[in-house]
Formats: sequence, C-alpha cells, structure tokens
Amino acid sequence: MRDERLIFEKSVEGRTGYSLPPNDVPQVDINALFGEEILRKTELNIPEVSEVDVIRHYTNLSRRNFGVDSGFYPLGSCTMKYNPKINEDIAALDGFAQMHPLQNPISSQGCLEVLYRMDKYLAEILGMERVTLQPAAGAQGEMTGLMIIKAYHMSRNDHKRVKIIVPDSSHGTNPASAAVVGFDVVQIPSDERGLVDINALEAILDDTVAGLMLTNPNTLGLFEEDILKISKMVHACGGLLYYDGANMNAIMGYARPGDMGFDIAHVNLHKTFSTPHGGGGPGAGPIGVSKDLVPFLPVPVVEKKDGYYNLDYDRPLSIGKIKSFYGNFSVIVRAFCYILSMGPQGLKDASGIAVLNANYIRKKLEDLYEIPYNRTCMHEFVLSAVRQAEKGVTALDLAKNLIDKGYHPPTIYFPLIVKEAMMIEPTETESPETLDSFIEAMRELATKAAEEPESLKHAPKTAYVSRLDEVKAARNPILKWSK
Amino acid sequence: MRDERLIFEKSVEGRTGYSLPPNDVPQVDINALFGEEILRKTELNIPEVSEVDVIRHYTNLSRRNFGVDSGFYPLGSCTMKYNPKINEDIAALDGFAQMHPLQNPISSQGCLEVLYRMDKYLAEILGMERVTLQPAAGAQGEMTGLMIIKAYHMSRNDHKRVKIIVPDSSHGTNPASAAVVGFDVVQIPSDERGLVDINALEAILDDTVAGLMLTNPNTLGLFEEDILKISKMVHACGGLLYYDGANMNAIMGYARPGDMGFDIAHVNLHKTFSTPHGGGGPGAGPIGVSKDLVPFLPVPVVEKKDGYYNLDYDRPLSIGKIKSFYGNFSVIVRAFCYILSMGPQGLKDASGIAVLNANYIRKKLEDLYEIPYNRTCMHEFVLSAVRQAEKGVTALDLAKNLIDKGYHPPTIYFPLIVKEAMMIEPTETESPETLDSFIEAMRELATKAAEEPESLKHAPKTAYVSRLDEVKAARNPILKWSK
Amino acid sequence: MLKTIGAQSIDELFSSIPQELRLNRELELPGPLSEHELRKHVKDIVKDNFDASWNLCFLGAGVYDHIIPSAIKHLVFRQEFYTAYTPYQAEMSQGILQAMFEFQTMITELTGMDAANASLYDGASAVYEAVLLACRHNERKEVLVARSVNPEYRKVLTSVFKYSDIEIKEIDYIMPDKGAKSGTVDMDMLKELISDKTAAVVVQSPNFFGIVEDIKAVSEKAKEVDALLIAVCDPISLGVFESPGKLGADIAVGEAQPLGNPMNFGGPLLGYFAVKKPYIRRMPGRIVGETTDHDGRRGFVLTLQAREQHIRREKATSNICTNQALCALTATIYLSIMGRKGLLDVATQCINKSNYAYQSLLKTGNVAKVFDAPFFREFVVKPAVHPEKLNEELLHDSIIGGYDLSKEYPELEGCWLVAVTEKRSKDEIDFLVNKVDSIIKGGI
Amino acid sequence: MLKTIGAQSIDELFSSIPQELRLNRELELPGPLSEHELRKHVKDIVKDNFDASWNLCFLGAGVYDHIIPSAIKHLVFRQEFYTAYTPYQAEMSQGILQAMFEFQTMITELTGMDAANASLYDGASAVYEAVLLACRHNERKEVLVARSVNPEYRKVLTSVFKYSDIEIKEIDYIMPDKGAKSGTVDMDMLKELISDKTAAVVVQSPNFFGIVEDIKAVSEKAKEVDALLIAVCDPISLGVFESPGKLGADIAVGEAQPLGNPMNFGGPLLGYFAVKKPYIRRMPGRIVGETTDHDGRRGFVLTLQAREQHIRREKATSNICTNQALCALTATIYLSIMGRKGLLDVATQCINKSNYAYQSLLKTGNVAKVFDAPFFREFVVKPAVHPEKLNEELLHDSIIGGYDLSKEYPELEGCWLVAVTEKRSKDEIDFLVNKVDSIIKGGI
Ligand SMILES: Cc1ncc(COP(=O)(O)O)c(C=O)c1O
Ligand SMILES: Cc1ncc(COP(=O)(O)O)c(C=O)c1O
Repeated sequence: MRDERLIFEKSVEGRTGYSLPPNDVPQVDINALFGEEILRKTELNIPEVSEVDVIRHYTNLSRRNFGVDSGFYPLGSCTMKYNPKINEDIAALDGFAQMHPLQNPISSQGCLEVLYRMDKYLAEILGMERVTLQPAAGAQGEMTGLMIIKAYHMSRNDHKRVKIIVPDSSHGTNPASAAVVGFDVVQIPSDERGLVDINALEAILDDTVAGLMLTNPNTLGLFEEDILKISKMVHACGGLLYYDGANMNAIMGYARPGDMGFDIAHVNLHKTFSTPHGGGGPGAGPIGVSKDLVPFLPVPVVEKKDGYYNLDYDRPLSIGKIKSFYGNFSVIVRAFCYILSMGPQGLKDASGIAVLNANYIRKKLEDLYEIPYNRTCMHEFVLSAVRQAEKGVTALDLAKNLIDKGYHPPTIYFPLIVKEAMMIEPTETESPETLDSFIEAMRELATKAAEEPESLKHAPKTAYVSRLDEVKAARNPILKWSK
Repeated sequence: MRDERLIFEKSVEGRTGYSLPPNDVPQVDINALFGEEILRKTELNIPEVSEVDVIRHYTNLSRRNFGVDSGFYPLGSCTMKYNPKINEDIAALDGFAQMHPLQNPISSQGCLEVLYRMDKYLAEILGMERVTLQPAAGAQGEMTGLMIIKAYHMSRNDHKRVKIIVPDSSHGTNPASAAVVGFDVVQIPSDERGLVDINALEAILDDTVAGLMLTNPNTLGLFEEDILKISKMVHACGGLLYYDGANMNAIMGYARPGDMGFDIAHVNLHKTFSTPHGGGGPGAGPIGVSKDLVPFLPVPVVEKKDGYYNLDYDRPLSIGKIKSFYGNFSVIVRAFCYILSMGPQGLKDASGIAVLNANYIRKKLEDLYEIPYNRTCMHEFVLSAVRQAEKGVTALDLAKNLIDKGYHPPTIYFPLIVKEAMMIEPTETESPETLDSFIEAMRELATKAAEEPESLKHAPKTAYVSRLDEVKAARNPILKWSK
Repeated sequence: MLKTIGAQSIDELFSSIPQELRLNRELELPGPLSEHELRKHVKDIVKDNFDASWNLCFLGAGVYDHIIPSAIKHLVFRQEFYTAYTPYQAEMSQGILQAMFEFQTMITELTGMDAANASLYDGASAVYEAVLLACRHNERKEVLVARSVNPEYRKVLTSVFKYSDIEIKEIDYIMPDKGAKSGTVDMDMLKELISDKTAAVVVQSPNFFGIVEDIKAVSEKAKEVDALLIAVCDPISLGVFESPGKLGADIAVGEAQPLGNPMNFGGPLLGYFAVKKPYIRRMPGRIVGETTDHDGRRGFVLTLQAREQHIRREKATSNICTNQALCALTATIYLSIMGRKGLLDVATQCINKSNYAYQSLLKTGNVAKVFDAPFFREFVVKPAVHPEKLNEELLHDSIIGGYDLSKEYPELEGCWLVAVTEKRSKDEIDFLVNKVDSIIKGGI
Repeated sequence: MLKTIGAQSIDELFSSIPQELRLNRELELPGPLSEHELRKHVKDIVKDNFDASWNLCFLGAGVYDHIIPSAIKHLVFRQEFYTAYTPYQAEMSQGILQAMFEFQTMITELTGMDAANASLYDGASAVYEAVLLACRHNERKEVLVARSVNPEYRKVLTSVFKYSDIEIKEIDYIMPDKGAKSGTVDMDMLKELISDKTAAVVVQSPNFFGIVEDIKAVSEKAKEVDALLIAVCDPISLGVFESPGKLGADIAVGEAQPLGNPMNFGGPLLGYFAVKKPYIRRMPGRIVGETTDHDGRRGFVLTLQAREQHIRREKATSNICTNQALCALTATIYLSIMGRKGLLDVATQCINKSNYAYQSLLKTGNVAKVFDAPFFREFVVKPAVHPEKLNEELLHDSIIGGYDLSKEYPELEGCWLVAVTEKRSKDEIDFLVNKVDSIIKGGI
C-alpha cells in the first residue's frame, strides 16, 4: 500500500489532466511579440499527470497527515480547537470567495460589512477602541503593533525609544518581530512564580523603552497577576504595552487586555476563533488599539456612513499598509461566523471550559510528572519531563510515543525556560472522555519510562514513517526534488 | 490508533452536537394533542455525541474504506472509472439539490430541461426512441423493462407469454427481476465460445416466451456475435429483447443496442456514465425503448412545447410508476455533466481505451493464468484461478493478497459459469503505468502460488482487519448493536 | 500496448462486432465542454429553478425540507466513502460496513424492529418489497392498502403487481365531515375487506395527510387473520411517537430522506426496511452483520447473502443490487449529530410550527378546516382560492406552496396539504399566512 | 472534574485574575445563532456582493480571476490537511510535508532558483522579506524599487521600513510618450541611482502595467555594484517566459494566488520566495527538507530551523510563524493538474485574449493607446470616459471593470488597467468592448 513517490516521479511525458476552454480568439505570435530571448527555453519540469493521478496522489498524502478532525491535538499555545464545518461552507460561498479586493465598494458592501462588524466585535472582546484586520497572522500583527508603537513615539517627537522588552517566556515571534521593525530587544527573566520579574522590569525601564510585549496568560498558562502594576510602570516611563493574544482563548468574556492597560493587542483568529490552521496557515492576526492609537492604524479603515460602507484611506497618521488589501478575508469570515454562532455567553463558556479542561489534566498528571509552576492554570499548562529524562526518556520520546497512541503530541521544548517542556492545551472542544484517555496514555508512558525506559526509544511505530532524522536534513539540506 | 468503537459506544448521556433555531412559536401540549399511548415511552437509543465526536468517528471510518480515488479498482462488471469532481460540484448546487419534486413545473424548468435532454442523449447513445430516467438502478431498470414487456404483450391480448429467457452467464439481477415481476425464468447455457448457445435458444423459443434478457458484451467480456440472428429468432417467435446495459462502457459510439435489435435497454449511470457508486449506491438505471414501446413508458414523461418543459402524465398505456417522482435526479445530473464533458468522440474514445486496457492486461496474464475464453475481449475479461487452486490458492486468496498490494480486487466467483473466476475490468481512466503495476502484482501472486502457496493463505495483513469470518456472520447473524 | 495485444489499431479490437452493427457516424451529442464551459452552461440551466435556498418551501407530500447540518456533507463526501463500490471486499471496506451496521441499528431502534437492511431505493420500493415479502411468507395474494398511504407508493404498488397474481385493494379513509377520526383509516371498511386471504395490511403514520394513524388498532385487526402489518412511518416523527414495532407492526418501511438528505428534486431518496425476527431471512437487499477477523477482532461483512440475487438468482428475496448506501450513511450521520435530544427537538418543532401555521391560516377566516385528527408536520386545509391558483400566486412571493390534493384525491377538490418543518421560522409562517390571506382577499 | 481539581466552580479557576480586571458584564455581541440562522443571516449579507461568479471580471492589478479546477478543493479540503497545524511532528505530518516539498520544487522550477520556502503571507510580504535578506546579506541600507512594481507592495515596503535604517528609493518607468520601451523601468534613472550602497534592486515582470520587463538588463546593472536582484514574477507568466533565475535574479518572489487560489476579496493570498544557493540559510519562513527515517525510508521534515524565530528569536531571519501552507498546497495541486502543458496553455490564452481585448478596444476609436511594450494578461488603455465613471456604468451590465490607475499614478490620470485571463471568452470580451464603446458614445 506504500506509494512513496513524489508527484514528479509519477509524471509521464505528454500526459495531461487539465480542462480549459478552447482558445477562441486569434492566436498571437508569441515569439514575434516578445522576442525569443525572453521566452522560456528549457522545458518546465512541472509534472505531467492525469486528474485521477492527482486525486489519488493527494488523497493518499492526506492520509499521512493528522488534523484536529483526526483526533486529540493538545498542541499548547496553538489552540487546536474544533473547526465548525458551517464556517467552511460559508467562507466558500461565491459571494465571498469570488470577490476581487479592488472592486468598487458599491459592489462589495457585503464584504465590507463583515470587516466593519468584525472590527467592532473584536474591539469589544479585546476591550480596545478599534481593530485592523489586515495582519495575516499573529507575527504580522506583532509587526503592525510595533510599527504603531514606533509611529506613536515618533509623532510625539520622541526619537530615543529603541527598546522593546520581552519576557524570557515569550514566544519567538515577539523578539523576532521587534527586530524586523528595527527595535532593539531586551529580554527580562521570569521570577519563581513563572511571572514577569517586577524588579528586573523596574531595573530596565527608562526613556529608551518603546514598549513591552506580553502574553497574558503567559506561555506557562499563568495569568500575570501583576499586570496592572506592570502596565502602570511601563506607561509611567512613557512606553506602550503590546498584548500577544495567542492565549486569548483563556479569558474571553472574563477579562480584556484593554482593561489590563494594554495599548495594542492581537488575536490569532486561527487559534481562539476556531479558524482552521491549514497545516501551517493561513491564519489571521487582527490587532486592536486603544483610542490614542487609532490614528496610526494601517489603511484602509472600513467606515460606515448612512448605511453605506466605505474604505477610508485618508488617514495622515496611519502607518500605511502592512499587507495587501484587507487581510486574510476568508479567514475573517470564518471567525465572524464563529462569533455569531457562539454569542457572548458561548465565548465565555469556551474560555471557562478550556481552563477547566487544562486544570483537570494538570491535576491528573501532577503525581507522575514534574510541573514546575503547579498551581491553578489557565487554558494550558507546562509540565517537565525531567524525571523521565533522568531515565533517558526525553520529552521528544514521550511525544513520539503519543503518536503511537493516536494523539498529536503537545508542544515540546517550549517555553524555553522549562526543561524538557511539554505544553498541554486541551481546548474546550474536547470531552471528558477524551481527556481521560489522554491522561491514561500519559500515565502509562510515565510508568513505562520509570520501569522500562528503553521500550520508549523507538516510537513512532505506527506512523507512515519511523522516527525521522532531523539532523541529517539540516546538515545536508535537500530542499527540492531533482531527477 | 485503533478505535474500534461504534458510534453508540461513544455516546454519553446528555451530550449534544446539534444546532437548531429556537422554537419561536407557541409550544403545543403534545401529550394532550396526541394522547399518551401514541407517544414514545422508552428513550430512543440514538447516540448522544458532539459534532467533533461525529466528525472524528466518520472521518476515521472513511479511512478504513477504499474508493476509486484511493487506487486501482478493477471490479469487473462494476466499471469503476474515475468520477470527475466537477460533476459533484454541479450536482450539489442549491439550484438542483434544494428542489422539491412536486414544485410547479414553472418553477423547475431547469430540472426538467436536464431530464428532457438526458432522455434524448441516452436515446441517441442506445439507439432507442425514448428513455425513462425513473429507475433507481440497473435492477430497477430491468423490472421496468420487464413490466413494459408484459404490458406490451397484454396490450396485444397475448396472455400466454410467461417466460423470460436468460443465459447462464447473466447477472443475478436478470432472473431475480423477472421473478419479482411475475415471470417464469428459463436459463439457457453458453456454448464453447462463451456465447449464447443458439441451438439451446432455438429449442425453447415458442409462444410462451415473453422475452430474452441479454448483456452484450456479456459478462465474460465477449461480444455476442450472433446478436442479429438471436434478435431475429426471438422476434420471430413474438418475444422481445431486453438489453442489460451494465457493459455499455465497451461500445459507446461503436455500436448501439437499438441497432442490434434490442427493444429495451438499460444503462447504469453509476457505471458507464461515471457517477460515483457511493459505497453501494445510489445509482440510476434509465431504460430506453424502441418506438413501439414508447406508449408503455412509466409516467411522467417530460415533454417540451414552445420552449416550455412539462410533465406528461396522460399516457393511457403507461405501465404507471416504478419509483417516486423522476428517478435519482442528482445522479442524472452528474451523468448529464459527464456526457457534455466528454462529447461524442470522448465517449467513443472511452470505450476504445477501456477495451484496449482490458486486452492489454489479458495478454500480459495469459501465460500464468487460465483464461477460459481467451480471445480479443471487450472492456473486461474473466480469468480462472484453477491452476492456482490446484495448489490450494483460490480466487479468494488471490483477491485478499491484492488488498495487501494496494489494489481493490477484481470481482470474484462471477460469472458463475467460470470456476474460480476473477473478472477484471480496468476501465479507460487507468494509465498504462497503473496497469503495468497491477499486472506485475498479479504475476508475482501467480509465481508465489506456484512456489509457496501457503504464504498466500493469510492475507490481508495490511488492512484494518485481517480476513473476516463470513460463515460465522451468516450462521449467527448479529445485525445490530445492542448494549 | 497495441503491440502487446497484437493489434494494429483500437478499432481492430472491436472486430467481434459485426460490421453491419457498427455505428458509422459520430453520436449526435453536444460537447465536449471544458469544466469552465460546463459550469457556465449549467448555471444557465439552473437559473430557471426556484429552489428552496431562496424560496420558502411549504411543500411536503413525501419529501421534506428539513435543516441539514453542515457537517454531514464534509463526511459523506470523503472520497473513500463516495467513490467506493458495494463492500464486497470486507477487509478494505470496514468504514462503510460499520456505518451500515450503525444505520441498521438506528433504524431498528426508531422502528422497534429486530433487524433492518442497509437501504432500498425509496419509500415506494420499500413498500412493494414489504408486500412481496408478506405474500411470499404467508402464501396469500391479497393486500389491503390504506388510501391515506402516499399516493406515489400506491401507484408504484399497483404498477409493479399489475400483471402478477398479487391483488391490491384499497381501504378508504374517513371523510372530512365524519367526525373526530376523519382523515384516518376507515376501520369499518378494513374489517369488511380483511379475511384469511389477506397477506398484509399497509398503513402509513403520519399518513399522507399528516395525520397520525392508530397503528395498534389496525395491527390487531391484521393479527386476527394472521395477516402481516406493514407500517409506513416517517423516521423524524418516530422521535416522539411510539415505534411501529411496539404497536404491533411486523414490517416497518418508509422514506428516510428527511434524515439529512437534500430533496434533490425527488432523488436519490432513501428507503428503509425493518422487520421482526421471523422475517429476517426474507428481507430484501444488503444486510451487514458483525463477525470477527482471524485475530478475533470485531469486523463487519455483508451477510445472509443466500437471500440475494447474485446467489439465488430467480429465487432471491428481491432483485435489488445497487441500493442507496450513501444516503443511508447520510442518515446515520444526521442521526448521530442530532442525537436523541436533537431528533426530539426537530419532531417537536415540526409539531409546534405546523400547528401554529394551521391555526394561523384558519384564523384568517379564508381558509377552512378539513380533518379533525391531530397531525405531524403537515396538514390539510381548504383555502377559499384553489390551491393551484394559490400556489402560482405564492411563487411571486418566493413561496413554494403546499400540495394540491385534488390531483390524487378528487373528493378533496380544493384541499391543500401544507408542510411546515423546523426550518420555518415564525416570521416565515406569518409571511405565508399574510400572503395567502391577501391573495384570497385580492379575490384571484 | 471540578472535584478532581478541588474547585467549587469554574469561576474559581479564574481567581488569579485580579477582581478589578474581571469583566462584570456580558460582552456586547450578537448571537448565538444556530447553523440555519447563521446561514440565512450571511446570505443576507452576501447578496450585497457583486461576485465574479455572475459578473465578468476584468480587474486584476495583482489578484486574478483564473479558472480553478474543481478537483482542487476536493483535495485541499480533506480534513487531514486543513485541520492540521504546522507539521512540528513530522512523522504524523508526512502528507503536508511532502506536498510542501513538492511546492518548493515547483517554485524553484518556475523561477529557476536553487531553493524555495514553503510560503509567505503574500507578494507584498515576500518583497519586504527579500529586501530584509538583501540588506542583511550585504550590509547595505539602500534599496531601489521600480515604480512599475505593484503599488501595494511598494506601500508595504515603505511602511515596514519607515523607521528602520533601510531606505527605499523609487525608479521611474518610461513615460507613455517616450518610445517603444514606455511602461518599463527607466534604465537611465536606475544607472543614476545605483551605487555601491545599493543593497538590492527590485523589479517586477510582468510589471504592474502588465508589461514584460528586461530583467536581464536590470540584473546586469545590479551585478556591477554587487547589489542583489530581487525579481517579482507572476507564476502563470513563467509558463512562457524565461525564469528570473536564468535572467540573473538572486531572489525571486511574488504572488502565487493565480495558481488555483480564489480571489477571496484579497486574502488569503500566497507569497512565494525563492533564492539562489548563497542565500538559502538566510531565507525566511518554513522550509521542508528531505531526510530518512530510522528504517532508511525517505521522509520529510521542517529543516534549517536555526534560522527561525522559535530558536533564534530576535536574531531570526524573519518573524514569520504561521504562513499560507494551505494556499501553497492549492498551488501545488493546481500545477499538478495543469501540468507543463496546461500552464503553457493558460499563459498563452492570457496573452491571446488580452491582446484581442486590447486591439478590440483600440479599434472602437474611443479608447487610446498608452504604452508600447508587449504585455501579458493585462494592459493599460485610456478610454474617452474616466475609468471611475466607466466602471460604475459597466457594473450595471454585470461587468467588473479594470483598475483606475490614477489612484496610484497621478501622471496616468484617465488610464485604465484591464486584465483578461483565459477565463474570458471571445463573446465576453466582445461584450465588454461593446459596452465600453456604447457607454463612451452615450457620452456619460
Ligand atoms: C504565544 C504566541 N505568540 C505568537 C504566535 C505567533 O502567531 P502566528 O503563528 O499566528 O504568527 C504564536 C503562535 O504559535 C504563539 O503561540
Ligand atoms: C451485468 C449486470 N447487470 C445488472 C446489474 C445490476 O445493476 P444495479 O446494481 O445498478 O442494480 C449489474 C451490477 O452489478 C451488472 O453488473
């Protein structure tokens, strides 16, 4: 049943699988029109296969993949909740999918309505004044937010603010985004509670600080309890606060970044708002801003006047554009549907149950695994496989063994501040029975790690391939197929 | 990764996965309205699960199934050709899927146009006068045809015609359909060519014969070369000829049942016309009839007058109705799309290549397998595993070993007149490379059967289950789940 | 490839077809069209259809416009399901086999029967198969069918057995002006016609008028003469009503399109077929059974095949081969998503909403009552304008009106059969009622 | 579950959130809506959209209305693909990993580059990532960008680097009345501005006006000062045109939406990114590499991760994490279905049909020529009525007209950028031409 060939290896000279209308206009002499030197001389190595070849090839490839529709996917920080099918159907409507972004607004009122209303909805959920839907993902939301921070300071002729502070538990995109936009990154440690070390923060706050980026709850799944103090401190020194909303799933309807003192906040629609992640993307990372920052939002902003939606480009303080057009529209449509399906109480319940589920697993594993910051967590928690590692069974080994048990493993080796980290986020869409069987699987692994560690070193055994050699791949990179 | 539970075994009291609008009208007191005795007293054992439970359950079930999109499916007589995706998309359009069959024809002109045109197209392909699209499958087409035969004779006050003749190579539905409609079935043998034995036919033709049912090419994949003679003989004695069109894929554009002397012919849209078989159905079995038989067609017939389509129920000689409404409409839509996509030459080429492919495999296997009627075949051929069976390897064993090699096995033990039959139909949608690898697999099995027969007795090994005990299932039938 | 075969051309491979039979011209057909042209062409056709996505459907009469959960088609159109053939090779078909086993279980649960098959073509074919089973079982030839059974089913019955030795007799329903039971089977007539020649009695509940029949009473009558009771039941209604099995039916059949299947202009539909134990080996169609594999694990196979045409040929219990498996899968997934509670909710909303529509129509004063018995999802009224005219007018307001009963019941001239499912909101019902009222007042 | 945790209520689990931060009211949001209500609600919104399924789209300007084979979405929407996260666990993600490897191979093949990543957000982000790579590579700060590059990309570039030390300078194109090369990069100005401070030159071909640029000439200029050449190329056009790699580009980037992705009101799009060998370890984003498993079988993993943010944090080559994998899968399947020949056919039809439209428009006498250089799929003309007005009128005939260039190029006031893909038939083009002509004659 194994067919390991690439689509290129199935190519047969002259075979075709496409269907186009005949050319019904005069044929242009391409050589004459463009001149030969500009035309492709060597034949393109694009596979020559039939439609049935393509269908079988990618159907079979899909069968070597695992999605949240295949089973439990507690990939911490990534919030792999169920993606309701109705949202897919709606996003696929011709009335959305076949719209050109540059159409006259008179002909795209439906699209603009969705954008306008999503701006309002997300602003309400985040406690912000307005939202731009332009960023294509969380990381681009961060860039946008950082550009706004920069623009804000510049608009006040405050040119010396070159630093962005990030905690050591932050996601890699936070410092990377700051660097792309041209900031200097300063990292501060976490304290013994797993929270921002207030003293360390204090020590570096000065008038070169442009802002602080924070995830709350943080990547340990813990709420930054001192957030009000922190925001006061940062504001006091003239900096702004950026909220990395990847963990927003924990607190919808319970608390809002705006109320915590954040000036800017992104949300990952592909996490909290249930849009599918597509095996890597596309996602969407809208950001909300406080009132003072509204003038800096990217253009265009959708406005409504006398029941008519229009695109406002005339915003002199705007940072400009960060992405073509208006963001990942069809992802936004899905999230729009999600919000309407859930309603206010539904969103709050989602957070409530996400937190309940995480704490339940945490409690059921705390005797067998080290849990560095073992107290009530939010929607996720991080355990450490240090005890198992002593026996030679690493977080990676545990992960690969979970594959054989039918689960997608948790995030491993993140956050960086926990050794042998396994970051477990069950989400609210999982049933108690699923949690119980996962707990059971994790407990079995712990027992095996203690009793017969060697038996855990050879997983996975049931996947399409056995353990893959990542070192080899990086050392001698083969990045494309060649004949 | 194995989750063997039935959906019932995943049920959790009180869990729900459905989404309905709220009841926005006054609540009726159901007890009072209907009286308690008529209301359900015990709780319904319908599973209580969430949407994600359902999605995962049936996604995973699908992964234990094999379709023509998974790989080669040379199931003889069933014509498992590729099902173009565009046809699925079109059949799913609201403008078709959401139509009620009893709507005023003024509001369903589009549907009626499809029916009207399909009638014409199929009539042309079959060489018949008109076609009814009502039968839901081949077998129901047979019933309909047989009812027409009966009605025809009756209309001529010819009451003694109680017999239907079928060859011993015929499909089981032929005699079964005749019996359902109340005919006596007479079976005639095949001769040494694998064709209808003309003498045997001669011998039983008399004025009690209502008709003869024939597949052409027959189930051995051989064209009944004497068909004109046969049809003359049957007609001469006052009988009619019914064409079982399951093998129509062999001769589209090359020859037509109407021209062969058949009075009635069905086609299986789910075979020749590429509509998917759905793991068992639905299909569609339209039948075409010669001019004389048009008055007997089931009602309604779609007619066109001044550009307007209407349903004609006023047909006094009609046999009445055989199925609700107008047949498996959405299957008909797919076949309609197929015909338009292929065009006349495309259909003829399909038959040409189907025949080419079958002969190619036949030639490449004839040295290792017994082929009882080994001459140029049409779209399929039947080999016999008698040589292998001598070593203890049956057609069933070979089939199960093909599963492990990634192929759906051919039809086995049919037609009944060939021992250890394997009926191979590659169809035109398979590439030479696919045929070659299948041939290779079959040759390997032949070699193994000769050299180490025991090694073939334990397949399949790579399927979700190993060989299933059918005898046990039939002896002690468990036909539903109970707690 | 031709070389391997030893032929010069593909045409040569067709030499067994006598020359005079060869079609020496091209088929007269349009095409070929590319995907894009096909899509445009079909869109052009489809625009002449008034479908229920933009028209409010109040038409039922055997096919119903229920809400269909989105998730269904994401599963049913998994390629491994819909591009497979009948699961002859069980080991590589466990997906559909298990699903059919689940379907059979759900159907027995809904109907209160001991076994169900894996589907028949539609309600109509399920009825004739049931009649065939009954007649073969008790070797009798007379079958009594209530006139309140869906006329499509009765027509099919009549056609199929027209020239056979099975005789179909119809039993009237109680006429409109004949009391509280009007619209239900005329028990007096039943008593009159039933005899020890009766193979079976066929009754439908809710019947074609939407009215709930007293299956129990009919079944008791049938039992007296050892006739089988064939109950035709709507599966959605069985969310609230007692199962036919409990009420004495021997065979329960019907149309399961309402379980998640689109209306599809009437096809494919989904016939279900369930029986009490004594009749299991007489059932038509595919049946899936549980067994074990070589390693002792549970698995599923097609079973009791000795009933079927490919083995028994003319002695088979039925001629069916291809069935409606994918529609059965759809129904199985529908029932899984709805669950016990959802099904009850759908059924209850159908009752509430149809009753609301009924009362509202009557309240206009321009629509008259016809029958008295309580109904499920569908009811008969008599508007002051003829249904045919009324429906034509309603179409202008994007309403697909009810069924004109005079087509099949001349005695119910002017009567209108209106279906109201859970899909219709109060606003939509009010819209219908207003339009009906104003059309009538407009005096068309 | 609460008992296990030792809490009384779910609310208690939120006690780490300071009381004053708790939202003590419900969020002000609509809903909840059931599936059916949601569908109705959205249909109501969607009816205000004039989409390209029923309007003829002649608008391009970076996003194109090509024919999309039906098969694509049947594969891309396999749940195992679209409901998966980034393939961090390679062994259970071989499907998407192999597909991304195939994508990378196809992109290198089209662009003539040595390696490609597994996608970026869009053409715009691909351009800024390329600029970043170049500046970091040769430690220079000045970047020359042709004004004939898509204005959306240029705007994003300007915004992103506004406050950084990277400086963006624009190079003009040759103006309409300035000979055969009008509409292409002004090489004189390029020569003037380029220097050993130049990190990179960014040129697009076909450029925003649809005109094919002389990448080779620009690249030769860039090479002279050791600047990198960043070529922005449309992947469909690379079916006929020589690859940027062969023409001297160091980095090839662009928008791959035309490869089977719907327009989706502008998102998601699909940025591709390919480089010559020296720059591989500086690439942004996910990269899939081939390796072997424990048993020596070929397999695929995310590789060269030491470039990425989750390992290198602020020193990463880029901040990108989530990308556009599903759109890349779409493009991969699109290219597989079209194949070498199909891609060539699409490209050729784009040339034929856009040229036919161009000639036909000019022939009316009411539409003037603007540039002289040959174009691909898209061209600039100057109708006698202002594009804005013209487009508004065309909408009445269900035509989505071309792009009003004056928005971004004041000097091209009155100019109209018209895109004609293989999707448009001769009849549709004639319809456009007639309407334009009659609108202009109507003198609006
Ligand atoms: C905490 C955190 N921040 C930021 C991101 C980046 O978001 P995206 O992948 O949408 O760019 C992630 C995603 O994994 C995250 O978990
Ligand atoms: C030769 C032949 N006749 C008749 C039939 C019955 O057709 P259907 O399954 O559509 O009822 C078949 C189907 O397998 C067949 O192969």
